[in-house]
Amino acid sequence: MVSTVLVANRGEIACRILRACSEAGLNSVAIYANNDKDSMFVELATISVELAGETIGETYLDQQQILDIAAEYGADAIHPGFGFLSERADFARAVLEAGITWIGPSPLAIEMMGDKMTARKTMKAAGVPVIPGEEIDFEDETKMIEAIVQASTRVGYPLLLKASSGGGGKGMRKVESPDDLVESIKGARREAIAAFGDGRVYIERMLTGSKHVEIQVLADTHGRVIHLGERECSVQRRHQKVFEESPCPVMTTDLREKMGQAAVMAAKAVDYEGAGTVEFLLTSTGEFFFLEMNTRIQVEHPVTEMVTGIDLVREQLRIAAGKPMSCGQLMMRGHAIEVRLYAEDASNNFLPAIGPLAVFRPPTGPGIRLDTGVREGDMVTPNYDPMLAKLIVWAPSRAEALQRMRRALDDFVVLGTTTNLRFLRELCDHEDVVSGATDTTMIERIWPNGWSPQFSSEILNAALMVAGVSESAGLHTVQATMSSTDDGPLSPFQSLTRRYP
Amino acid sequence: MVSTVLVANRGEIACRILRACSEAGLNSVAIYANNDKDSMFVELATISVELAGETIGETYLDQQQILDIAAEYGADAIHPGFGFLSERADFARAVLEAGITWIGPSPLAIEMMGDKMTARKTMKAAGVPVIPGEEIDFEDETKMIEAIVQASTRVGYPLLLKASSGGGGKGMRKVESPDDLVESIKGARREAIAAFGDGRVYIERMLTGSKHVEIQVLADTHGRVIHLGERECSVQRRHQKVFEESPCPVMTTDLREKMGQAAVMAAKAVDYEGAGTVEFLLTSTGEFFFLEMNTRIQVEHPVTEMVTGIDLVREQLRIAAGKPMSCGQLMMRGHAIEVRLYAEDASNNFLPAIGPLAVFRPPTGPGIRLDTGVREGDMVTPNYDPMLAKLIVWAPSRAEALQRMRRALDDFVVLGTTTNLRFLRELCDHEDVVSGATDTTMIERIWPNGWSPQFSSEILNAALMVAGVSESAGLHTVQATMSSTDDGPLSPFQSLTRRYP
Amino acid sequence: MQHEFKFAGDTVEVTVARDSQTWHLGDLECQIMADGRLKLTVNGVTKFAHSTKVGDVWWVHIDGHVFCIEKTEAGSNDDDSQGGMVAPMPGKIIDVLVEQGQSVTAGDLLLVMEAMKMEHRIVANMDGVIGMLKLTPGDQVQQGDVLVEISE
Amino acid sequence: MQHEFKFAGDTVEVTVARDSQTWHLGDLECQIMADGRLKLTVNGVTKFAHSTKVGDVWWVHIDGHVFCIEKTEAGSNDDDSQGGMVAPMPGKIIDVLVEQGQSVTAGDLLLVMEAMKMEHRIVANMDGVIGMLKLTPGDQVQQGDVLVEISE
Repeated sequence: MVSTVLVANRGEIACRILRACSEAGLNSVAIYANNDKDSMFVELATISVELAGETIGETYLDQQQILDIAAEYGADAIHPGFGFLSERADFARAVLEAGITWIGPSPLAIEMMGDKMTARKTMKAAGVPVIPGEEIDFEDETKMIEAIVQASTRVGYPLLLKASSGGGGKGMRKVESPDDLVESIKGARREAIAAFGDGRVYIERMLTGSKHVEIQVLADTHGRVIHLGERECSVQRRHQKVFEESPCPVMTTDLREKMGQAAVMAAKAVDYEGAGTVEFLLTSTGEFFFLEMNTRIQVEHPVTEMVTGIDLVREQLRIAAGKPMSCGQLMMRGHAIEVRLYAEDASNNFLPAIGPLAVFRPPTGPGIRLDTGVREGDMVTPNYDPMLAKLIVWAPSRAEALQRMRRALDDFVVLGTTTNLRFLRELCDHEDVVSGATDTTMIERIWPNGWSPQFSSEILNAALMVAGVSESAGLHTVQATMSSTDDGPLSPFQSLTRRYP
Repeated sequence: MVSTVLVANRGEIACRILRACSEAGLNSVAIYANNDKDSMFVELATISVELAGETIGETYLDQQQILDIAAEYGADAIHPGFGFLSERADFARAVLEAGITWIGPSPLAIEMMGDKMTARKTMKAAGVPVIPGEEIDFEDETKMIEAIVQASTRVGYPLLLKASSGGGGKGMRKVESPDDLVESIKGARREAIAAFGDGRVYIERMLTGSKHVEIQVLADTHGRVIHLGERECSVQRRHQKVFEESPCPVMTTDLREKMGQAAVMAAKAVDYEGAGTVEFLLTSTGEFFFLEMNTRIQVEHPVTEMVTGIDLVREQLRIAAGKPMSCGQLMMRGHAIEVRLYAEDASNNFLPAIGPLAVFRPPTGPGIRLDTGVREGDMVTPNYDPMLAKLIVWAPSRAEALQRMRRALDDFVVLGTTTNLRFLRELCDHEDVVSGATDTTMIERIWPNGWSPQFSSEILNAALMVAGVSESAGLHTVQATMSSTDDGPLSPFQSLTRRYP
Repeated sequence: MQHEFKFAGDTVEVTVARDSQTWHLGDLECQIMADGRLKLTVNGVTKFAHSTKVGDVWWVHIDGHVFCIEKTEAGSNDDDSQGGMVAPMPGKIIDVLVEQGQSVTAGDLLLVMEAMKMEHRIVANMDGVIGMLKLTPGDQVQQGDVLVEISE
Repeated sequence: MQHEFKFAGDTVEVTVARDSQTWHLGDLECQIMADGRLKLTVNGVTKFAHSTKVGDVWWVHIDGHVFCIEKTEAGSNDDDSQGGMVAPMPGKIIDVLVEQGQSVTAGDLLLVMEAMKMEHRIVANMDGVIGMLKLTPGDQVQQGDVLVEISE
């Protein structure tokens, strides 16, 4: 049984999990770094405990400190959310050894999926299709180069070099011709050693024009392993998803069944427990290949919740408590789309932005869900990931969901910090998004020289008039003073002075 | 085809319809009385037009003025929402005669269902079960009394007298024994004449301990008439629903099919078009009887939308434009509950309250939908219905939906105006609500001497401390000045002065 | 600081002490947050409260409960049955029959208001002189609003 | 009233005229709403805009678009390449090598900031004297913030 859940995370996913605990009648413990002490998630827990330390390593990644807090406040389960410690097998093991329930799969499953070469081998053995390529079993540079050069003739060009410990594009190299191969191997190995302390690199054929389609799986301790359909997350910028949907526009019942079965086999191969995601590349010819498995809840889990009617976090809590999952037969309905609202400058290579959320007014209305950890008056700081919120819409059909998303994005007002709202809005009008012909490289293809906002001179004139009238009338004034040397909290009412007409 | 929809309503339902128009790519015209000029719905339309006149009769009920506005601004369809002109056959007829599409059923269908005795006869002829009782075809008082006294011996006691033109409890009398019958007939007739200008009264057996269960139907102009399952709305105060859910906790697949078929027969009997609701009484023995049909969208339509995944307002727009409905096979999933947030004093016989919405912070999170027409800073006036918002939750199961509703109600902060929030919250803990054993008289039964809030001395002490600290620190101060003699708008920033610490 | 409040008809004295950023009352601790809400520690558990003052009344939201706590002046006679006549429910002033400074006798008709489709007659509850009287016909009043004050 | 703004590098003069509660600019009309938003009439269609000023910049939301419009003083030389050096991206000040009042030569290293895991060196873009300089190591700066000003 589980009675008190410590949430080892922050921001919107901490809010999501803490609310689920509250609704499930469970006590919860939030942990927070000092610079998060006024963050929304801190308020949603039964007890909130401040972490000692300054850096992320000293706070949200400090395993011992987190275990000590769990012990002190009687937490009998730990939910790691995503990111941070969520895919750290050593932490999962330490949690279990401390006699605390780990809300996630076994440490062994995390390890087997965390090492990409081991995952490839495991999947091949389980009969799950993997991308044509070869594992390279050498750590020594010379031997590795030799083996990869030989393998490259079998794999063909263009090809991808991938770090076995990799993730998020690090230690990855695209190789177009044999001339570049040796230098690319050396570069990928160097990067992998620097990022992961593990220089092992392997080789895969590059499948261009493919879709990123992932299958949500759920496995309980009573022997049931099911899939919950797919999410399509092809629309990515800098290897990061920004627009996710379910169902995938090109999915068929037959293909879903095949991919779902492959995902279930993948989960069974590592004795998976809890919620997980098996990522595939889906080619234009309808072939699919295992990419990797994320052994945690995912950022984009709400789209699956909206179309399947299953509360994935509640199921995680149930499964961790040893109960059978509550899901019946898979029943997908309608269409859900999620966009990720980032504090970033989409017109300047998506560089992160910071500033005050002087105005933060999310859209409202039926079929709109906002998962966020911020509110008006908060400051966006460079301390953490710049994702501010996930805006999710559901509607009976894909066309209606896109219409609703357009309306929601138009109504979403964020001022004081640069965001990608307008970028997302224009994305919803692009013909490839409208037709569902999305693939993983589409953003680079559509905007090879970067995106910049399109607007009419009428709307600019109106905006200039608004600025002129606002200035004349002395409307709201926000003085953004933001200094990490301030001892005080980042108080919206210390830093914002407002005047009304 | 429809391109521009005039919404002949106000408040939350106007917001709901206007947003649907916007998402459907339709232009919209809002009409508003002067005292609504700062209301939210006015902002959501493509064009908003102020109505001349002071009273409701001179504004939202002024048929000619509304038709003139429709003509002037090129509206080719009128959506009446609920209340106001929505069930006025003469208005529907005038709209059609003006060459404008009426988003609702035919005037004849409205008339046949609007007169309760005609509706009873029509339903009997169509094979829909009606409550044991008799229509009384006399308008003359003496003859009516004579006929009802005779009929009463066949119907039995306790019985109900109902005005044929009635609704909302007016012209209705419960009669427990023959001694009271004649006086009650006279009273009901008097009230009916005063309220409807029509003194016809009929007689039905009173079915105590029954549930109010209604079936949503949808009929298009291509010959398709379907039902969308039921809503249970038994929890009522002063004959008005406050807590509605779908599915009904005691529903079975077999009973739903029977009631659904009866509702479809009812709709077909009047050649129904669009969205409508057939209300039934469901007795504890599983018998059901036709009560009446509401020939419009209903307040509680969101619970059906949440469990069926069908957007009823979008379907209304589709059907009115002559297109086939887009619904597939009925697929009900999970459980939805709606509560109605009223500005009223639940501890004082639910008397309406007015005041400023000095603080209005709705709950957030997955599975929560708020349909409202107000926002923080608005004034609640006695001009219109005191319903402020509908809070709707959805969850995979009824137990989880109740948990979510409790959390949502606890998180909903409304200050400055008395509301029924706490009453609704306590309702969610009552054993009859938890077990689903609700019936139409339960509020009177649970709180025969009226409801009053229950709280611990600890929480009162905390509240007193909050008041003490707030007073000491000079926290937010709202000076509510509210006067209808003011010429200015009811501006929150004219009437509220705030100080922050 | 000491304050006198009225809650549910009872007069309550509340004394809060401040120690730097924290307020104390017995075991209870309270801090004012940057956004104006109050953070309470009750038996080791943290709760967040909203408060706002409308007229003389503090509206307090805590843990899903709302309390209306009226600030009264310590020592003053604030018994409603004496000095002021309050609106029994929300409504609209139909007629004002007295003016400021006018002497009245207990039982004199002062105002007529309409609420819930009924007329209500507001009569003097004591002999005295009409004090502040700002209402005119057509004004909307809220339940509990002081309609007219009489001083001896 | 006439204002000078800077948008996308261009200087723009905006002159708005007020007539009672309505502001005019050409065919455009604008009213300030009670909650501080602005109601615009553009070609007979009403739009609602939000505005807020952060530092010198008006942030304007209208119809799903956001514009950052900088208020500048008419006639003043506000060319960024002359007087002030701005942060190229959000980041953290690592080192401050000059102080207020100090004379510098174009090309002198003034500040070091860290952004996106890289160090950026901020050098003097002209000869002159360091004006206002409030930053200290550890401070966070936002893209476009003036880091240091140099006057001739």
